[in-house]
Amino acid sequence: MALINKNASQILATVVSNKRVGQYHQLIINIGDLATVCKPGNFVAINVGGENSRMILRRAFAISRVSSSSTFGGTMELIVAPHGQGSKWLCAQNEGSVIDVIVPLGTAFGIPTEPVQVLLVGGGYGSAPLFGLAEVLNARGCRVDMLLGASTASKIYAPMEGKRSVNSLRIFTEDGSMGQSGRVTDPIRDLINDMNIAVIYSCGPMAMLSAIDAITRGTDVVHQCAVEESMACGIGICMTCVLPVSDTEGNITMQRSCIDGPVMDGAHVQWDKVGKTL
Amino acid sequence: MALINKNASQILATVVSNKRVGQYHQLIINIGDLATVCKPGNFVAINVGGENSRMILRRAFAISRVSSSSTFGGTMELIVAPHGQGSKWLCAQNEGSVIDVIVPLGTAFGIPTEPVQVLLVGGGYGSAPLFGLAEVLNARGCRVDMLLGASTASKIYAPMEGKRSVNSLRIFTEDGSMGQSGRVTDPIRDLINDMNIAVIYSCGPMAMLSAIDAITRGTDVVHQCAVEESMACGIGICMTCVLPVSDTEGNITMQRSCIDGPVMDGAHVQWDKVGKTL
Amino acid sequence: MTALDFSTTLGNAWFPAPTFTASGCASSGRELSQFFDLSDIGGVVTKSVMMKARTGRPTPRMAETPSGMLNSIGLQGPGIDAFIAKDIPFLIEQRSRIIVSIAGETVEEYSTLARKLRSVSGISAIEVNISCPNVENRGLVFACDPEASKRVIDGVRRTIGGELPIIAKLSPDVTDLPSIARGVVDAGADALALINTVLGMVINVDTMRPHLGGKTGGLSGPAIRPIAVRAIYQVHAAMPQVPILGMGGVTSGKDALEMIAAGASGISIGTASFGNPTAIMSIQNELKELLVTKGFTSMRQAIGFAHRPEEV
Amino acid sequence: MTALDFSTTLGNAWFPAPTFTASGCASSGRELSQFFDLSDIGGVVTKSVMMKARTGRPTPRMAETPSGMLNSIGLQGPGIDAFIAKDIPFLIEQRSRIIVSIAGETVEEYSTLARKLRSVSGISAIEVNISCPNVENRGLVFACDPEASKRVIDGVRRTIGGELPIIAKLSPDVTDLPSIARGVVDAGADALALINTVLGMVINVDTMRPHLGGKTGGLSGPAIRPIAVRAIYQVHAAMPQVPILGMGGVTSGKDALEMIAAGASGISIGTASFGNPTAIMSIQNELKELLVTKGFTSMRQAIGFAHRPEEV
Ligand SMILES: Cc1cc2nc3c(=O)[nH]c(=O)nc-3n(C[C@H](O)[C@H](O)[C@H](O)COP(=O)(O)OP(=O)(O)OC[C@H]3O[C@@H](n4cnc5c(N)ncnc54)[C@H](O)[C@@H]3O)c2cc1C
Ligand SMILES: Cc1cc2nc3c(=O)[nH]c(=O)nc-3n(C[C@H](O)[C@H](O)[C@H](O)COP(=O)(O)OP(=O)(O)OC[C@H]3O[C@@H](n4cnc5c(N)ncnc54)[C@H](O)[C@@H]3O)c2cc1C
Ligand SMILES: Cc1cc2nc3c(=O)[nH]c(=O)nc-3n(C[C@H](O)[C@H](O)[C@H](O)COP(=O)(O)O)c2cc1C
Ligand SMILES: Cc1cc2nc3c(=O)[nH]c(=O)nc-3n(C[C@H](O)[C@H](O)[C@H](O)COP(=O)(O)O)c2cc1C
Ligand code: FES
Ligand code: FES
Repeated sequence: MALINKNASQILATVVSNKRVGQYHQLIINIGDLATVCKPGNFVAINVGGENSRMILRRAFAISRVSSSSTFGGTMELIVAPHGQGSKWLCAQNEGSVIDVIVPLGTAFGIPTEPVQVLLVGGGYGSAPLFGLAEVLNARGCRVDMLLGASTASKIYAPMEGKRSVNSLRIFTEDGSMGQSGRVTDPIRDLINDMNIAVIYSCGPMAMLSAIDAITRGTDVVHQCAVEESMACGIGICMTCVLPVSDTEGNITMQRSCIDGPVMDGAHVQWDKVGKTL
Repeated sequence: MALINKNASQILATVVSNKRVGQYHQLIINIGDLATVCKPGNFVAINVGGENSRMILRRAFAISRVSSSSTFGGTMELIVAPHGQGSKWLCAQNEGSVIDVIVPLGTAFGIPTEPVQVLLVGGGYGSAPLFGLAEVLNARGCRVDMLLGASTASKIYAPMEGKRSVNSLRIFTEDGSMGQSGRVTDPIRDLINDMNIAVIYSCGPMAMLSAIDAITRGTDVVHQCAVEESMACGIGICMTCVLPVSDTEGNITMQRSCIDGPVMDGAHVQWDKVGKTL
Repeated sequence: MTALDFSTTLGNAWFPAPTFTASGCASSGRELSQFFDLSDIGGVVTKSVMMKARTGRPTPRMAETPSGMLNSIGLQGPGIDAFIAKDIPFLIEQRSRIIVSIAGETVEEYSTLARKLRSVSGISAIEVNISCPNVENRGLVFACDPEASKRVIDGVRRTIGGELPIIAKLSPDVTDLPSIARGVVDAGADALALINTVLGMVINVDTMRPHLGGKTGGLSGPAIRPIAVRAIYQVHAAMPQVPILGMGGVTSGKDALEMIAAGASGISIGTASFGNPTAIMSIQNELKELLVTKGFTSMRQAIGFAHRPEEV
Repeated sequence: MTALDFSTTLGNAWFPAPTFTASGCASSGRELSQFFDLSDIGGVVTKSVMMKARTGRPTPRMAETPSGMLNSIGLQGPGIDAFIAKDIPFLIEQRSRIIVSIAGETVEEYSTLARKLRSVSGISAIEVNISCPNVENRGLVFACDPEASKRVIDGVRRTIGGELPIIAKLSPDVTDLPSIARGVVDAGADALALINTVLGMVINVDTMRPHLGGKTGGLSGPAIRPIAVRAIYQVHAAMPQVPILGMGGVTSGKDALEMIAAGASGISIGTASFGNPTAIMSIQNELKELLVTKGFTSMRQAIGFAHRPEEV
């Protein structure tokens, strides 16, 4: 647990490209050999605002995919929503900008040893790490189905090439502007009943993760979810990013989503107690 | 006095060029029609560090020269020494960068109504405003002699074209790496005795200004000096930039170098009391 | 845009907008009047004036710090008589609402200042800056001494009579701010100004000595905003009926709204004006827009909003 | 490079370097040990430990502020027994110097914690975090109450005996810091840790409610550095013989030197490690270089330098 970040390094990395994709920015960043130790579910922590920044904390972003190209060496892809000052600054970094990143951080998705059927559920930019995950699962021989949801079409992140590794992809938007109208969680119960799903992998807003937990509770389906809490340090030393989680004996403790997560067992997270005093 | 800044405007201005000149950067900045209201001795106050800056105060820079070009409209020239974080940031702004400036600010050099003989004395980047001043004085028919000094050659700012408006230019460096070896103040006493100098205009470190005052004291020579004190606001509202100055009745009051200056009558400044409790 | 009632009151004084200059950060208004019309803001709070002309502290008087600055001006100013003769008429001519800030070295001096101001017309309120050293008590700052704070306000109240609102300006450098606040309100303050600067120091590592001529200085700017919001929240929780003029690092309409939600009826803008002479105007505009966007029809509905129980 | 003696002492404890983690900003060292060797720094100050395991405050527990941050962790931790069983052995194995920070809810609890630690070997000093609410006195923070502060330190001193140095960690949120400092020194503290976080609040303008689950939080980071430097300077001026562990917004060797010149014998680095896991290492290197450049042959020569009269 505590040595989860033993591969992490703090490096100055060059932005290889920055493209707008709907309401997001796709950033490709050169991280050299570190790309080889990144696993789906890991995240990066990035310094924002430049040298004279009044923003003193790093911002966390899920690694969407890594690849090694002959031109740039190892690169990672991030999908960033320009939200507040920090993410806006990052989205404004052009090709050639040098940024300070710590990578890779946190607990990755667990990969089944057997070629089982899995369902990947992504909300908003939460779909980003699922494509890299799909490749790994696909390589393991798993059947991979994917559901993506967002409020509206421009918040769906579903790159063409990402679809290669999935057996099916269905999209849901609340306003019906893309795919089916409705929530990404709507079809899950039926899919569990109809198919032989062993694991659901999810990433997205906490409410979505919690809803998936409610659906999987009482079933045999394992729910591996990547949670997202406000993080001051990203490396396990500040205790700001905690969630109530029960251990095997049923004791509830506050676990750090940066180091004991971001990938957690959905059944252990005490969703109703998040943000409450224990 | 208090309406000294009535022509001042806060504008977003584009950097037209940024060149290294010795240890300084020469910045040309497009300020449009405001160039026409800038006078020698005025300064600008510039926001530094960009949008997310932890530096909340503007930095002051003397306007070196203004010109109107057909390509860019009105521009101003600054000579900036990369000193601390703020000036370094400014020196790193390239062609096309947009910066937030307030211009023009402060009391300008007084220009004699008669075509008298004048001596211009500049220390380090303090020479910058003297070239624009020389042009105005020259146009008035004044005989303009100039002395420039610095610790070493790379800290002498003396552009080729600036020499057009001066009748003579002598350079002094402490290490003898350019011009004569010695201090810029060394020849002043002789010059006052030998020539019929009516006004000395000076700009540079406080110690230089104070030394010139000691030389001119008891003579008829008027000493117009541009002082430099730490300024929080640059517009007269904070009272951080004060100097002890005597009024016509001999009362000593703390005057603001941003608005009652930066150009002051050297004979009125109480040089021995600067930085002391009155 | 729906009509928004942007006005506020501090004691019995009414102001068309809740946005003011901060004392010591606008001198007496003259210099800022070159950048905007003084009658367009809530009012000008003038630099704290003392009995006699003062030259203040030696330079350097300022040091920039991360997202803040230290100042040590030492209340340089012209003295009350020159202030009344020159500055008040100018502000009246500009149709500015005027809050006069006073500062003294003894309890008596505050009362004398109040007496001088009693007969001056055109003043909306008096801000009593009690963050000054009390020469009668080992230089202990009035605002750090509950008894001395009360005596100052009591003296001013008696002198000034019941008409002119008194705003007591408090220092955050105390163990128990709500109790100091309660003391000065009991002594006759109609409103509170929160917060004055926080005591700080910068050491110049070149000289290895304190950078400021006055050694310590007052910390202001965005760095202290969380301290100011907490102070306003605490005091409003203790005395919800007492109006607060909030300040400390406000640079945007969002910052102003934070303070209003914490319990402020008005906002003073200090250090932000150093970086941007028209800061108050933009803060005003942003605040108006934010209030309208959030569906408020009057600024006053937002005062203390953060204290309401969360609707479930 | 001339040989520089970089070592320091806090009470009778010797450390090879003056640079420490800050309590609560390094957990118990395990996570940071993945980024550098814990034996390379002065020592690890562990997260304040209480008697029982605690889950702490609800989330959100942090808010970034200009050049700073608020936290409201509420002393989440494993409790003293688990801490002694698991964390101390790990740190000893890493050859780290250890300063254990303790926190209690009653005077008695602090003494009990000290008793538990008395027999544990490998500890260099105990930091007593008295910025905790005293459940026996309306939740008033110990460090804001001179009497309670003294009683806590007195109890710890009696329990622990004369060997292990006691560092009392004080809050800056008081009217008269030097007098609180004097009180705890009289009660038996060998050194002082200055400063703990400053009480602050951020209001979320979307929800119009306090952003933190715990409503208020502690302000840390560069924003508070001028307050910390002032606190260290004030206390060193009052008691030059008492060693101070300085902290509050140190991010560079220059910042560390500022505090040393103000009077600190050692420096804790907290929030800076959140932004850069190896912050302590680079601060150490920068500080060494600065000291050498300035001609010091030992770090200790620079302690309190800013108090010396200026040579003319
Ligand atoms: C493990 C993890 C993975 C993430 N992956 C992605 C991703 O792939 N793409 C993406 O666009 N965003 C991602 N985020 C969210 C991203 O970190 C926030 O959008 C960003 O921190 C907001 O910073 P800001 O400066 O733009 O906003 P601000 O509002 O200025 O943020 C202020 C502070 O609050 C914190 N904060 C604010 N919002 C959030 C949030 N939603 N979650 C966590 N902290 C927050 C920030 O850390 C910051 O310290 C992830 C967050 C976490 C914890
Ligand atoms: C009227 C006037 C005209 C000036 N003209 C020029 C010019 O033409 N070219 C040029 O290179 N510089 C000029 N300066 C100095 C320039 O403003 C400083 O170099 C700059 O403020 C330093 O800022 P910094 O962020 O680089 O340094 P920092 O060390 O980070 O400055 C920290 C703070 O101290 C203040 N400060 C530091 N040094 C000085 C200084 N020497 N004078 C005033 N304030 C200081 C800054 O305003 C800032 O708030 C002028 C200053 C004044 C007052
Ligand atoms: C340069 C300067 C001078 C000040 N002078 C005074 C003063 O004379 N009287 C007073 O009550 N407050 C004075 N203050 C405090 C401000 O009025 C205000 O309370 C404080 O700066 C916090 O607000 P801000 O962060 O918006 O500046 C001064 C502040 C600064 C920065
Ligand atoms: C997240 C966080 C947790 C903290 N926890 C503790 C604690 O448990 N005990 C303690 O004495 N101080 C605690 N502090 C205060 C720090 O030790 C330090 O005094 C303060 O943060 C100022 O230093 P900095 O600006 O370098 O962080 C904590 C600070 C932070 C930011
Ligand atoms: S973000 Fe600091 S412990 Fe998780
Ligand atoms: S810089 Fe503010 S008054 Fe001169």
